[in-house]
Amino acid sequence: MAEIIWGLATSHVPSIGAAMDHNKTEDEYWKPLFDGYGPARAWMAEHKPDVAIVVYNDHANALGLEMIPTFSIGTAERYNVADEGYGPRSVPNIEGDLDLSEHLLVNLVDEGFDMTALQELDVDHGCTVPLSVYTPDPGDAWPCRVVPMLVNVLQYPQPTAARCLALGEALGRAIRSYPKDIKVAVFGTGGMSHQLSGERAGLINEEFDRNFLEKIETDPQSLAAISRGEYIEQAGSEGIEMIMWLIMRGALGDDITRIHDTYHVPASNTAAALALFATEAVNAKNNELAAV
Amino acid sequence: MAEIIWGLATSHVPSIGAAMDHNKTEDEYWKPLFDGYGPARAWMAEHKPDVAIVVYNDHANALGLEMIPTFSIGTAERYNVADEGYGPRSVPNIEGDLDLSEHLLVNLVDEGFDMTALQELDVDHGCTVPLSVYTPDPGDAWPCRVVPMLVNVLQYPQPTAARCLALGEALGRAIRSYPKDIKVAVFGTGGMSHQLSGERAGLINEEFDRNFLEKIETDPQSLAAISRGEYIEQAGSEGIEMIMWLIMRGALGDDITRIHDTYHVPASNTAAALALFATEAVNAKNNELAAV
Amino acid sequence: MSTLTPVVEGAYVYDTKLSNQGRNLNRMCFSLKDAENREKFQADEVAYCNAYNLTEEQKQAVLDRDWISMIEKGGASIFYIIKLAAIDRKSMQDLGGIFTGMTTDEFVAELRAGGRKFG
Amino acid sequence: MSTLTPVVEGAYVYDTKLSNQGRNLNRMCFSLKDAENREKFQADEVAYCNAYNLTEEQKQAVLDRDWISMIEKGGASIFYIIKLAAIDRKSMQDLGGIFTGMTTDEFVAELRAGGRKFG
Ligand SMILES: [Fe+3]
Ligand SMILES: [Fe+3]
Repeated sequence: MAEIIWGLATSHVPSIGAAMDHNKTEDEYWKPLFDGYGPARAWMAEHKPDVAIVVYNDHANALGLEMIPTFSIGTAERYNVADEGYGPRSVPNIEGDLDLSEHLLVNLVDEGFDMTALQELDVDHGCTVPLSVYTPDPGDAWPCRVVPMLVNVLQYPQPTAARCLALGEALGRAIRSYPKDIKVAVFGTGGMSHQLSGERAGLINEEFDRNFLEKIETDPQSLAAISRGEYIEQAGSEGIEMIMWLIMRGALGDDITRIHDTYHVPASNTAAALALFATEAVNAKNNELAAV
Repeated sequence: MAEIIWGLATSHVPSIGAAMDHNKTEDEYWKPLFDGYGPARAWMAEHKPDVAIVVYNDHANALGLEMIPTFSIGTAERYNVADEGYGPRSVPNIEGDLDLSEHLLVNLVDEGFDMTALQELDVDHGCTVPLSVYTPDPGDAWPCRVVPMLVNVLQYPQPTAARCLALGEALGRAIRSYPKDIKVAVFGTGGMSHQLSGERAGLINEEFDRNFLEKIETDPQSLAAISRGEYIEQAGSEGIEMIMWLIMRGALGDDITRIHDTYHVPASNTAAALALFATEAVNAKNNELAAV
Repeated sequence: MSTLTPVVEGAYVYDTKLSNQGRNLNRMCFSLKDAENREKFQADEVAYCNAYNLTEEQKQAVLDRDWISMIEKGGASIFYIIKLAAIDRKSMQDLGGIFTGMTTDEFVAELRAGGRKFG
Repeated sequence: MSTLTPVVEGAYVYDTKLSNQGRNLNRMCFSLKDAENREKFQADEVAYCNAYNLTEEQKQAVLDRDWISMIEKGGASIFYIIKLAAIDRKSMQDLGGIFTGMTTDEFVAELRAGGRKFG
């Protein structure tokens, strides 16, 4: 059976990808952020998944305004990197996992999640930047297959935070019921606090962010209880992206261990963070090894 | 506050629309079906809604295969009649109700239904044929505004029948919480038994249909308990459209009265039916009038 | 077809895997909802098929109007190929006859007699 | 904005009503994800705007690069107009300065100092 080995929460700010693409990670502006990624990257490199489920939102690069699905899931064999206005990022296109996509789609719909199936999808920075956070130098191909899962965070009404946590729990059950022996990692992306437009552009709320970063491990229910209006008020119009971390968190189960986290302001207009959690499955395996 | 005055279950077979558009309703082939509509049409003409919620499925006329949403709702100001390959039907385009659409969308998402918002939508026979069943001669404009609600019935996994009934119940609550004093009718469309392709093409299962036609009033829970596989097995690959009647049924509430129904085989490749139900709201009003 | 999809004898249960398989063929048929595209298709069917990157098998099925092959080998959905049938002024009843090995008249007569019974 | 949408001072809470209002403008901006369209736009901005049926007000806001007007009067979403900014090689930080009445350098400095605080 499939098992979930870890979950990564990470911002997906486009300029983080651009800094890597243009070799600026040692610049004074970017070094603190990338230094903060170090320990997580080292641990993940030792615990490689076969498939990554990347929960993110499209930023008007693949999905137009004609159809706004609350939750959607990629059901394609591959996903190309989107052109966001400057030409596509020079990172590999993505290999999907159609069998796993279909298994997740059917199981989630069976559980009453009203998913949209995406047979065609170009992935934007929301998906590729987290993959770069995981694997800075992928060479010709990413080290794992990817199933993209997309959330509407751009247009009200977004799903509630509580619904995101519930989807994550169902996603966890669906992954663990997959009959193939594969290792799966789940990425929850976006955030932290930021607001791009309007008079409050440039908003950062470190207190809100720090609380979120702690509670995502210890008390996700308290984060699920926060209303959409309060996310926007506290974390900014785009800070509401953080609700996507709750999908990752729900999938991991109760018994998780924090491997590493980091928080940094700014990544262009945004507070950026990373938090990495190992699941019970990995902890059990590590304990076994230690006992030998 | 808004109230739901009636619900109409009806097949939406394209040839029913074509028979009306080409003045064939008195032909020997079509007359029995249209005669069967008579009493329902007369009653509905006496009980005109301000808005109709038409639950239907697109038949590859508006939504492509790139994105398959489980449940979606129109959020446009108007909807044009689709060209299904022969040029559009010569019936009026549809005026939407953006305020109501937005109210329904927000309330359904709040209740944990993961709707897709459709800002652009051409409506096909799935929507226009039921409107013609209600109003055979609309002239220049349909007699009510319309909010289309679409269901994926073409591609597995369709929503479960139980989820459809639950959506209907939430839809009913959402309509009744709308602050404007409007009268709403809900259309559940599609079915009855039919299979278009494969060796079983031409399948009709009158026993299954008759049971469905009875239980949709008296025991919708028993219909909600039927699996997707069994709908397809019993009612045909396309007969599964009947699950959309459950959305209408859920919206009407417990206390309903059957005004009329009719069942006829065939409408081209399909068993066709109509069932009209008045809600408590209308019954209460009729009783008041009778008491005066 | 996915292992998760219910198997119903004599029926196609269309699913994500079939949709991926039939993608280009379905997309070509979907384009025929526009009158302009119908004209282009009729003017040069081969060129039109090629523009949608159909496989040789899919293209041949389209050119031959082999409706069963479009579905079984091409992965097409009935709701897409009916737009191709519309160009030929063929109805769903004509296709029903083809799927069941009958003439259209025989198929229509079976429906008028109450439809075909199974199980 | 719909009466159901939360009101947050200083923030645009983008919703279905705004999306309907900004439809043509957003659609025009969305098209700029294709390099060919970016070239066409740059070759003749007025013609490109007209082809997307922008209102006069929307068109003028685009031609003037009046980012605030595109949003407030045009109903555009920031995620669409950023593609127009990309053509001008303007960053989200340049726009941040414009939205807040600062120079880009001032805006960047505020972020580097920990971001802007509210409430
Ligand atoms: Fe984002
Ligand atoms: Fe139908």
